[in-house]
Amino acid sequence: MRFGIVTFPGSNCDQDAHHVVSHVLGHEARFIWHKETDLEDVDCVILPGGFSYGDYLRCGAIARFSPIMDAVVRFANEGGYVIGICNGFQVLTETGLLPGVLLRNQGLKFICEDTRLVVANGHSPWTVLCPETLVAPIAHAEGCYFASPEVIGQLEEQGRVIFRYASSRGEELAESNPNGSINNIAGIINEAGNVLGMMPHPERNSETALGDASGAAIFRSIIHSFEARA
Amino acid sequence: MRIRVHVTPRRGVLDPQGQAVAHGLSNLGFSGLGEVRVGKVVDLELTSESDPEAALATARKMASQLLANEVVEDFSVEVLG
Amino acid sequence: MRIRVHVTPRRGVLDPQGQAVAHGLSNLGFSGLGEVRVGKVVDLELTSESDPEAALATARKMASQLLANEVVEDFSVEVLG
Amino acid sequence: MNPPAAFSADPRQGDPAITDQLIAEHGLTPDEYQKVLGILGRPPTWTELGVFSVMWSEHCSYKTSRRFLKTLPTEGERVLQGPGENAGVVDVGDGLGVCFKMESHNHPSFIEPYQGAATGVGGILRDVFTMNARPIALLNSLRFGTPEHPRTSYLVDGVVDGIAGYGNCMGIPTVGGEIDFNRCYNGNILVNAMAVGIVPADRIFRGIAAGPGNPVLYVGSRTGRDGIHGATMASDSFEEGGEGRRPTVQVGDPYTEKRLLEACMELMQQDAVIAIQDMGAAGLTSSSVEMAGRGGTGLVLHVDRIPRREPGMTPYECLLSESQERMLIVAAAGREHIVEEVFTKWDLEAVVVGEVTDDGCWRILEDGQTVAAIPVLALTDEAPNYDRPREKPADLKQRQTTPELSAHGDCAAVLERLLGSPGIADKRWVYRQYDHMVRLGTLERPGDADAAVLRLPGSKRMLAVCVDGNSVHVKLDPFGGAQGIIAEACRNLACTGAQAIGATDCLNFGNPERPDVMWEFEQAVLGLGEGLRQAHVPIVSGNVSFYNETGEQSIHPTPTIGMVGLIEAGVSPLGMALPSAGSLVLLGSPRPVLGGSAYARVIHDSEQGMPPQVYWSEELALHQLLREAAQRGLLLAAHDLSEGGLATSLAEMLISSRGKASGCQIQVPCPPSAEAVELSLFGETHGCAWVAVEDERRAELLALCQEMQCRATALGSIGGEGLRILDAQGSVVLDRSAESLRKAFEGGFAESIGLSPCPPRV
Ligand SMILES: Nc1ncnc2c1ncn2[C@@H]1O[C@H](COP(=O)(O)OP(=O)(O)O)[C@@H](O)[C@H]1O
Ligand SMILES: [Mg+2]
Repeated sequence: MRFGIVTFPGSNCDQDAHHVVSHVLGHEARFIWHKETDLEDVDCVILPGGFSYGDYLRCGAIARFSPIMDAVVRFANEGGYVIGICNGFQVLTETGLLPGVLLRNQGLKFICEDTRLVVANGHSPWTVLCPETLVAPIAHAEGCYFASPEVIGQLEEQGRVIFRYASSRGEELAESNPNGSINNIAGIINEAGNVLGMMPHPERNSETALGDASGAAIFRSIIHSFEARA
Repeated sequence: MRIRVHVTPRRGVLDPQGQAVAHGLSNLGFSGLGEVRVGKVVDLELTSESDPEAALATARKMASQLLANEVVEDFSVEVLG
Repeated sequence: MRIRVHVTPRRGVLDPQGQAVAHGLSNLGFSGLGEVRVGKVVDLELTSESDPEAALATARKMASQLLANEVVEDFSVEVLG
Repeated sequence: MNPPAAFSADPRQGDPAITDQLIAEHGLTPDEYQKVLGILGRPPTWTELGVFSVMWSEHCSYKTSRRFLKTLPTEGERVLQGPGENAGVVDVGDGLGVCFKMESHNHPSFIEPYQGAATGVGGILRDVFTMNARPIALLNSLRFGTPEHPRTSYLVDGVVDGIAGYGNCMGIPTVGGEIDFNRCYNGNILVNAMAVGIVPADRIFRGIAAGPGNPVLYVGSRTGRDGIHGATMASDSFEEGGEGRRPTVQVGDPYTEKRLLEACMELMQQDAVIAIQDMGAAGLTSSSVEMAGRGGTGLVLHVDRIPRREPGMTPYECLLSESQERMLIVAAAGREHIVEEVFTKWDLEAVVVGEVTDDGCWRILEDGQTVAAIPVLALTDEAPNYDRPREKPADLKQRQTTPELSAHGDCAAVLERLLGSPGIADKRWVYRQYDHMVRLGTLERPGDADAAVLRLPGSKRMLAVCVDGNSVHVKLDPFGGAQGIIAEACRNLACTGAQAIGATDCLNFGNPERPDVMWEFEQAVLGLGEGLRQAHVPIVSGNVSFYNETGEQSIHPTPTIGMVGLIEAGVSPLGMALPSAGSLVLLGSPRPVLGGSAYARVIHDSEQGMPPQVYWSEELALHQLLREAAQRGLLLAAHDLSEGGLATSLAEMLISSRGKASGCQIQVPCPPSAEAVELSLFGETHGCAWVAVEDERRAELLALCQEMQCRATALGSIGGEGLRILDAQGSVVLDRSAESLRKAFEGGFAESIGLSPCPPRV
């Protein structure tokens, strides 16, 4: 499987994502400069974490207008796999590929810490190989997921909430919600299921050397789904 | 022509920053404080527009395309002179 | 009484946010754009003040003590009605 | 050098007249001004006066400290680049060097904590990546006034936010640091930031302007009026109306710096750069002067070509501006287009603004007219060099008098107060705001070990890094206390399994014109040198910050040290968390004292007496043992004894096990008097560490200790409920649940400073 990792000016988890899909998981990967306009040679696009355009104005708001984003929208609409991690999730909501917005964390501070996720829908292409709960390192100041009640209702009904912040036993408690997201939402997919946005960084816990490797299950799932589809 | 764009959180949308400011002000001893909302103000110099109406129209376009996210924010525009 | 406080980067102080917004707008195809400056707007409800002058004085105090950092920011206050 | 008369310059229209008052405002003494006249053979222009003022400021010229810094050991087999460049470099094998430096941003951070701290981080990062080192970690050392001082919570909040704001956006993990509080910092906080990078050993870039005719390029952000006279301000004390100096604050733009970093790294892959240096203090002036100075060349700059943010800026302002995120590059003639291409890709400006010359003159032209022409050497090597008077402080005897401290009587209560005091308490409130995981290299995270441990990209070895300082110990005994900092830094590295290989320093002191401050400075530098020589660790970079005082109040002498260590491939780095079972062994010979201890300060409000001394052969034997045992996989956890003593260290190990260990019990061989018990539990000592070992391997460990001549005493075991400590007779002197200790430790920081607490860990 070939991954393409988009580098916006200010992206800073692009190298990390590349390292995991290529060196840890052994797949092909290339960086895609934000001024490129062509995605023909990739099977999955990763919009990495970081501070595209400094996160000035609103996170992801300026990156959305990078030349590559038209291609990403087309790619997604044609069913291509797209994952937005952290800043990448923010870019996806700004672009409209995913609904809602990511607001300032309720506590207003940037938070870098391991959280826990419960997999709320294990049938998506991104979660088929995931265990019930995952360790989930977060690192963001704007990760509070918000959408109108109608949108939230739709997401819940259609099983599009994929990950929720939870306790280590998988309980979705208010205390285990680090940023104030509605319904403890940490990650959602689009209707077709090929686009995932999530605030936690699965690339940060994909190797046992770093303490935990449960995040790799998300990448393994999409590789599995891709190979099954082919 | 200078245009000012206000971008403010919509009613009903969480505004933790506003809450924090309210909290901070009451810690400082200010009382009788109702709601506090924090938004953004963007001052733009539009060098090629001289007609106020046209300038406002351009600013509105800028606001709806980039400056505000209308899922959670409202905006308004005015001429600064 | 509702008061609006504007907090804007001081003249001469670097405004990286304004620069990024200007860059973003020109990427979007807007031309003829001069300087862009981004600041904050804080809307306050002062429930105990009914005299506009007193309310503005209170707001000014709030601004200089908490809302603005006068080392790098200027502020102005106005009555919103 | 050419005769001075060869260099003439014309005043600009509108320049102020050079009066005695103007000279004084520029911080030049009458003697220094006479020296300027002698060098130029004519009065300086206003522009030149400004240039002399910043280049001869304490901050840029090291005119007071130079003779003492020379006494520090700077050589070693591994040293690839010692002091004198933008940052130092030490060989770590596999064709790689580790490049690092620490720097202060104290005054700006007191005026505007967010921007001051942020631009401090930005500046130290540029020092590292300008050498072609990819930054992999940031650390910091912070000092604030008392927790209850009305400005402390605002300053802590702003400084931490600023460090986070810059480092997080750059995508460089902030992996460690230290913070302490003392009333001596009420009016003058300290913000020291350290950056660590990795550079190919054969591609270290330096700031040596060579090759007359080579073009000089300005790259990065535009120049504004920010921070004019920052360097002289850093060399000035805070007077009571110091707030009037406010407009000098610079604003950082980490997004631009991130692009500058990537552009520089990309450019240095190619053969286009002869020399490169960041514009730090005194901006364009010091970067161009220093590059020419190192190259033994001259330089001409066309100031009208400098990209500016504001109209109407004078050459004086352009040359002295401290706008951030800018660099100066000497390119190989004919290859400047490569520089331009790379910077354009990253949406940054690159403009040819001058060239290298061979006449030893630093010449500034504005629209073809010479507005400054100064011999380069006059600004570098020939800057003033002072031997300031030094005198033992009159109250030193009194400082060192052993305090009469009566026993508190309740050891558990003492322990909880120590654990909850903000200098010792859990710093999670701080480091959870720092992205400490980005780059996937952090093997030991903040709070988990005595030093942060990082993967070394391109190698199987690992890097351990820490920063240390103890200004109370130094205040009480500058020579011994400074040695203690070196011992502690090396020991913190050894506790993770690392061998110290290089150090950087940041020397924060009061007014050097005071003989007692100068005496403390000299003693402390000599102490650092002694410690570094004993430990065989070279200093490869550093920074001096004088004039840290408000009114009459000088800060404690506060040297801080950043140290880098190497862990061999295959070794599992050690953390401090207790495992679920095993034995507890105390390594080393404790010699606890209460002078300057956290116990004396927190419980008795006393800052008096002799602090612990370092016994180097024992100290080094301990470090060697820790490394050897780590290599053999003998140890499950290690944590040194430092602030708060033996009981505090053990409690920290228990708390950081987060429930894995339910408790632990030790018996301390001390007589049953309350005084003796509190001394041995909370007294501070060098040369000791707690380690945890599997019961079955305890004998093996003890045998190794004997062989390596490191004293070891098996004092207890892991298990049971909470922390229990018995005295020599077997009576319980302390018994507290792990939960209760944890609460004190985890809540203490935010609570004592009045910050909103962070929610419990999940
Ligand atoms: N300013 C800071 N920035 C980042 N990490 C910090 C900071 N202060 C403390 N820490 C981290 O918290 C932990 C405990 O620090 P400290 O109490 O100084 O430890 P010790 O006394 O063992 O040196 C260390 O891992 C340290 O790196
Ligand atoms: Mg320690």
